[in-house]
Amino acid sequence: MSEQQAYEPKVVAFLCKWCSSAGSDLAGVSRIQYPPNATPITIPCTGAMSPMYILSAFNKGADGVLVSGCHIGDCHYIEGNYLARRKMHLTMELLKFIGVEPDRFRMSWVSAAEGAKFARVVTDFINDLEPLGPQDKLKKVVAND
Amino acid sequence: MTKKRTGVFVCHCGTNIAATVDVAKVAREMADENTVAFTQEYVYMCSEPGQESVVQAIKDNELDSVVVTCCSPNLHEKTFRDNAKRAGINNFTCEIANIREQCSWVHNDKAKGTEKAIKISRSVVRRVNRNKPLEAIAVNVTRKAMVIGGGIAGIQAALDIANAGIEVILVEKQATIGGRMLQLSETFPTLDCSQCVLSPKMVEVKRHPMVKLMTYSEVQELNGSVGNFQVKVLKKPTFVDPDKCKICDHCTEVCPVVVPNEYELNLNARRAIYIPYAQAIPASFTLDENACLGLNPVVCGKCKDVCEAGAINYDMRPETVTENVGAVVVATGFDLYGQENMPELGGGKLEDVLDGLQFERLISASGATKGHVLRPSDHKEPKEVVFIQCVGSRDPAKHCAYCSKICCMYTAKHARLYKKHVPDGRAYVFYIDIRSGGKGYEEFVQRTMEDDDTLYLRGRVSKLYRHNGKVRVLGTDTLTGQNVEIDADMVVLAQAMVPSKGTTEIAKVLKIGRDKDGFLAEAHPKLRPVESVTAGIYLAGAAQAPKDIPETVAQAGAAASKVIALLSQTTLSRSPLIARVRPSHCTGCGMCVDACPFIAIRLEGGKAVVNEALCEGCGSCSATCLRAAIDVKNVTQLQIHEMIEACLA
Amino acid sequence: MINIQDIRDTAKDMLAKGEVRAVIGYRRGSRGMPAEPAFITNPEQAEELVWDPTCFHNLSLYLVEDRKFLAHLNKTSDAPIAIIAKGCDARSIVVLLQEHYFKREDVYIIGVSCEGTGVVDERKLAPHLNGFQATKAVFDGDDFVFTTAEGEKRLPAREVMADRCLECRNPFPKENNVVFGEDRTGRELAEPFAALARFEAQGTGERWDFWSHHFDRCIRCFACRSVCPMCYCDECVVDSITFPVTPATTAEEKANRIRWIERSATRSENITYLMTRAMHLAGRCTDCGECERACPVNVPIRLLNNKMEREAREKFGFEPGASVGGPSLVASFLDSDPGDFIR
Amino acid sequence: MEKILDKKQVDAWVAALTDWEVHAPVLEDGIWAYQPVSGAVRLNHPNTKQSPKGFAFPQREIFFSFEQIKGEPPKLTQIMPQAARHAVFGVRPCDGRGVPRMDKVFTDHVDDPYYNARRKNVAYVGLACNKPPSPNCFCLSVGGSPVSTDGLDVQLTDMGDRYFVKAVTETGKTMMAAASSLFAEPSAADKKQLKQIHADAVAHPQRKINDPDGAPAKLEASFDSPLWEEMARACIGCGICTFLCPTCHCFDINDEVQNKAPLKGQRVRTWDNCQFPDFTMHSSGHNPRENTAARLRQRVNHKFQYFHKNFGMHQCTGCGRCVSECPVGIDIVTVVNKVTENVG
Repeated sequence: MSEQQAYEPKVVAFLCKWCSSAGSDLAGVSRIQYPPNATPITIPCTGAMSPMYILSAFNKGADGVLVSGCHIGDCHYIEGNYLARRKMHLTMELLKFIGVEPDRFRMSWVSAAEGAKFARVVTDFINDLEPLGPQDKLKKVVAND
Repeated sequence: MTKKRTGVFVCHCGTNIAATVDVAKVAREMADENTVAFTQEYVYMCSEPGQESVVQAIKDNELDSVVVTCCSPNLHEKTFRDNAKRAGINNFTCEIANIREQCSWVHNDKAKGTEKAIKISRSVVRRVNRNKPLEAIAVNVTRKAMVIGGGIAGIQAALDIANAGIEVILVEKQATIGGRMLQLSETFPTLDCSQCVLSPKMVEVKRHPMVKLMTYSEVQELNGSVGNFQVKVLKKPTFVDPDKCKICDHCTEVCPVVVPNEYELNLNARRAIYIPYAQAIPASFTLDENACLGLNPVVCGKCKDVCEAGAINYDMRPETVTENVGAVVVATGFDLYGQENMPELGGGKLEDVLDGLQFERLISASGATKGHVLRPSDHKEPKEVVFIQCVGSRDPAKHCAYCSKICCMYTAKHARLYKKHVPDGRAYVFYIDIRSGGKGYEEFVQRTMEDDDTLYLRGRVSKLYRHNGKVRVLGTDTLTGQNVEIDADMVVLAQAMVPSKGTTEIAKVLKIGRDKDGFLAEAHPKLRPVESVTAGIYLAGAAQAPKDIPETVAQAGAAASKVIALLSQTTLSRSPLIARVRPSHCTGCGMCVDACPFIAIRLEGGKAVVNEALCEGCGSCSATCLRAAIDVKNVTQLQIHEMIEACLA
Repeated sequence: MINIQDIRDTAKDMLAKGEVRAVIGYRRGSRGMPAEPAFITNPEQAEELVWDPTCFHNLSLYLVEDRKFLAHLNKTSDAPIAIIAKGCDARSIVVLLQEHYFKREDVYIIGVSCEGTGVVDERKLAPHLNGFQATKAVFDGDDFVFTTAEGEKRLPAREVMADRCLECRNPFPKENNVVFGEDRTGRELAEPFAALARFEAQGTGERWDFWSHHFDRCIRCFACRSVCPMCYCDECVVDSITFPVTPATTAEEKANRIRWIERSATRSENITYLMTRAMHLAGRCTDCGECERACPVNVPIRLLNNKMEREAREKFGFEPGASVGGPSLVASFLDSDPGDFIR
Repeated sequence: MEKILDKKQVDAWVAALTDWEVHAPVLEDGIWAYQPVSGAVRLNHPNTKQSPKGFAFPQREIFFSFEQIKGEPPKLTQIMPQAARHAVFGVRPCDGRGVPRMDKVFTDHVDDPYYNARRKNVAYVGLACNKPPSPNCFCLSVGGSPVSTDGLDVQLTDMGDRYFVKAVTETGKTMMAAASSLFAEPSAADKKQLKQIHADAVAHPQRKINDPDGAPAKLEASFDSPLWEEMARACIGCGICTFLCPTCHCFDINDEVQNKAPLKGQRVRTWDNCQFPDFTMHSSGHNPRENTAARLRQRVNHKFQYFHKNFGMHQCTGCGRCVSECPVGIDIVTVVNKVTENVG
């Protein structure tokens, strides 16, 4: 297998604007290197994280989905991450239930001050995804049956 | 509907982006997007010519929306939105794609970095395609401020704001304002009396017509947003009417209860009814409810009996008041890192081992020993005193990683003051480095070493223990490589500064961020050092980071000026990115009402209705709604859906 | 023991007095068995009402239809509708009330307790009937008695009862205006979530093999959604069967619906549909089991809903349809919610 | 061509059909479904849950793929069905009669290239119903018969341990010729027995539509009958009746876009269903069939009036699936009878 074809996990990273996106900015300012596989989408708050986004990302071929927000108690919107914690728990359990590898979905709390942690979360996630190979369970197949 | 015409402007940021992202390729790929009518790359998009070219391109190409792919939106979103407005289009149709902090700076593989930059940019282009022109929401401003914390930072901020003619409420948790500075004896490098410089300011606070002082009070809840906060404050009962109290002291003479005096850092005791210091403001006694035998004339009631002024009232009850303010300054100060964290240095259990603040009280004329240096164990004058710097500071493995900044200076001050009180005494200072940057600071340390013959030993102390009525200090002088053993009469530890307990609590109440060490986080370390991440909440003093008095006063002034600037406006604009209901899809189930942290949604005629003044745009409603009947403007589910698609294309 | 005549008399009486505008109940189907939904509006028709082991339909669905119908006519309810509700059905009504779908006074709940039994599972019944078709079913103590061309067939209810009834924890409709039958809450016919626990004991690979097989089989006829009283959305977010259009709906809005999934009944799309449905039913599904019963290709949909139900119960202490006025599962939280999965 | 085939030889025959992918009903997950088989064919099923219409008219098929680079004209690539030949065993006569009805729509009325490309590669090996496999069978009411050979290429009749095999079409003859040694000539007794079995099959009681011939006119007269509303009251608007029906052929066409820039995707046809509320939804928001009553009326009228007018035959073949599978007991036999009884 040539270098170009080597498996590169595709990850969508949903980051809350106030903590984790700011934390990823800090990782940038601190020039902490981490794998480029996770494409960030900034959302106002993890509370705005609809389970549909996760299902949709897998449907569109994501190998992994990361959701990251403020630590409990630090939510800019007070309660958003509490609501997210519950919703994401249910989503994760359902994914595991149907036989999606648990490592395909990850959630983390990364504060605006935790640039290094953000880099570590992404690095760990990519490392955990690599042995799983491409996600084709939920991915849309376009050919005729 | 005419087709969208988006312009994409790709910034090189010198080599900051261009070194690891093929910017030309990003621009080419974006040109392939259906909605993109114009692309351009430039070495510094945020430079004057860069900005001008954006404005010109919008006009020349009749663009209706803009994506600038550059650094974090925290830095230049406003810049480019202003440019969009200048070019005659709506500023909310301009978005930033962050390909620097989130891409070029963290990846060094150019091919992969470019690929990611393209995905990020594409997702933002797709988002912008569905952005609606919005107008910022104008809200009236409550021309009143609140300062939380009555130390020097809070006092200074309150006075500066009040002097600008703006009403200010100063909330202090303890029975008096003055904070840590009131506990100090003299201040470096001038050695002027701390209380003497502070007291006039305290009195000014008390007398200022624009300042409302609330001592023995705690902030419990904060709602609303910049310009219009509602703050719930709990006024704890002092059981003494400050207007009637004559501070005659008769009550303390009869009070039968003795408890450790926290204001004197437990170096002496106080009664259940007490006044913290002679200089206390308000000048009134306070009855400690927890220590008192029962607030009940049948049980005790002695203080009430002797109070000629009739100031004592056992029926006072806690009271919660809600104050409406437009801005808040947080100045909740610091604590010292607890000695219990340092088991090798006695863990706070060794007699005659004090921390820096206790030593301040020991040598303060108003302190427990009336200014005589007497060691606590036997009230004898200590002849050999060891001062240890960096206790808990600069120790990332076990304690605090940071430098507490003021310990070098106050230790030097302590050594000098000690020599002044005990001329035949001997002072030793264990240090790692001497950090004495500041006006007159280096000279001050030099004088301590030379004039006062203080022995500075470079090295750490490994152990302290009691030995023959003294404290044995085991350390190393790393300059000579010799082990050092000193039997000291007293040891003073320059414990690290940590955010006060109140700071930790208030951060939660105000929902403002803290940094990794627990200090309040500023919005930007360089450019917005006195603002919290929450608009309208400002920071002052050691709650934000260790700092000395002049720095604290300067920061308090800066925070005050921010407040004054904010409250000088009659209206503020709020982000219009708030929730919007699609009535056709809403069934009135009320889940969004339950999920909303801001009580901004109500049901009306079987449909959800958003209160635009209260909605903060967090989107919890939208993620909870089962039928996509509520969305945050310009961050709609449709937009996120298309962004997901773009990220995985 | 429930005497159907009591229910009929109650219905007849209320209709005669005009206290309710209709009674939604069960009557014999065109083939005798199973029963089918009945919409009784005049007192004489009340004699058609039946109560037998084939009354599986969750009739609260028709309260939803009624509200939609009234809304379409721009009318409000002038008198309540009476509805016959089993334990699970009554809890569905409670969820609908929690979600303000209609007002409590708009519905008159005629509760019927599934005393010692529940309803029959026709798939379990078929092998017992030697290829004959049953035309009648009656409760008889712990047995069901079926009538076929061969004669009467008595079967222990447990053997042919629907799994959800065996596992039912709340066979008594607590929310009611009038109730028939004894409260037998606590009758434990089978371990709740037993099938779920067995399924979960398998590894990731086995679970996926099971589900991918079933996801492939779904034909997206949407019977599961159509039969579910909780799936009352005018537009389903995953696959629109309709699009609520008002005079205020803009052309842009019409043109820009989110296509979370395609209409193709392929595995990926079926997964997204069924998973979204399970998510949307979390904390709302009262395990009436109608989705699984209606499924023409036997996709074990109930297992997904059960999983969500048990997570809600064990992790969040949440019981769907427990009381009117309670919060909904995903719009509320507790400090004690599990968070160890978060890094 | 008429032959006798020992049941033990069925597998050998299937094995000899090397040009064909053979499908037969298999019981899995509690339902009978057509699945590819390689021998071991046991035709002991009542009827399959789904009709075999999907062999020529799959639930989803791609018409063409498209690609467009910005500013350039789109490139279309037609995707024709692959040429696999399907031999479907065990097709019941009602489902067999569904085939010419589908042909009417997709071959005679219009030439649907996708349908016809598949259709010409499907052979239906039928199995006569010696007795009605479902209590809801009513093929006799709609011009059919449990021994009908309409639409079939080969008809099998169960004669205990043997099948009476009749080639209906040339394709059927070819299929039998592929293993001619397995087949025996029927004796006169065999033919007599077949006749008797078929006679008994037809005599077996079934459910009955009372006036099928009068239905088109009576339904036309009953368009505004209040009965529709009454009978559709329980309808939940799902797709079971139409998706399982051997003759329902309505479809939807969608573009499934994989990539927006450059544009890439395919145009896809999927089954649609007149019972779904959006089936007739206009973009204006107006829906001419706005309630379940109008939609039930459409389904019944299409089967028993409109199709009859267009093609001279009922579209319904009496398989009874829609009756058996309706979760809320809507019964087309009862509906037609009630409505027609109500007229004159």
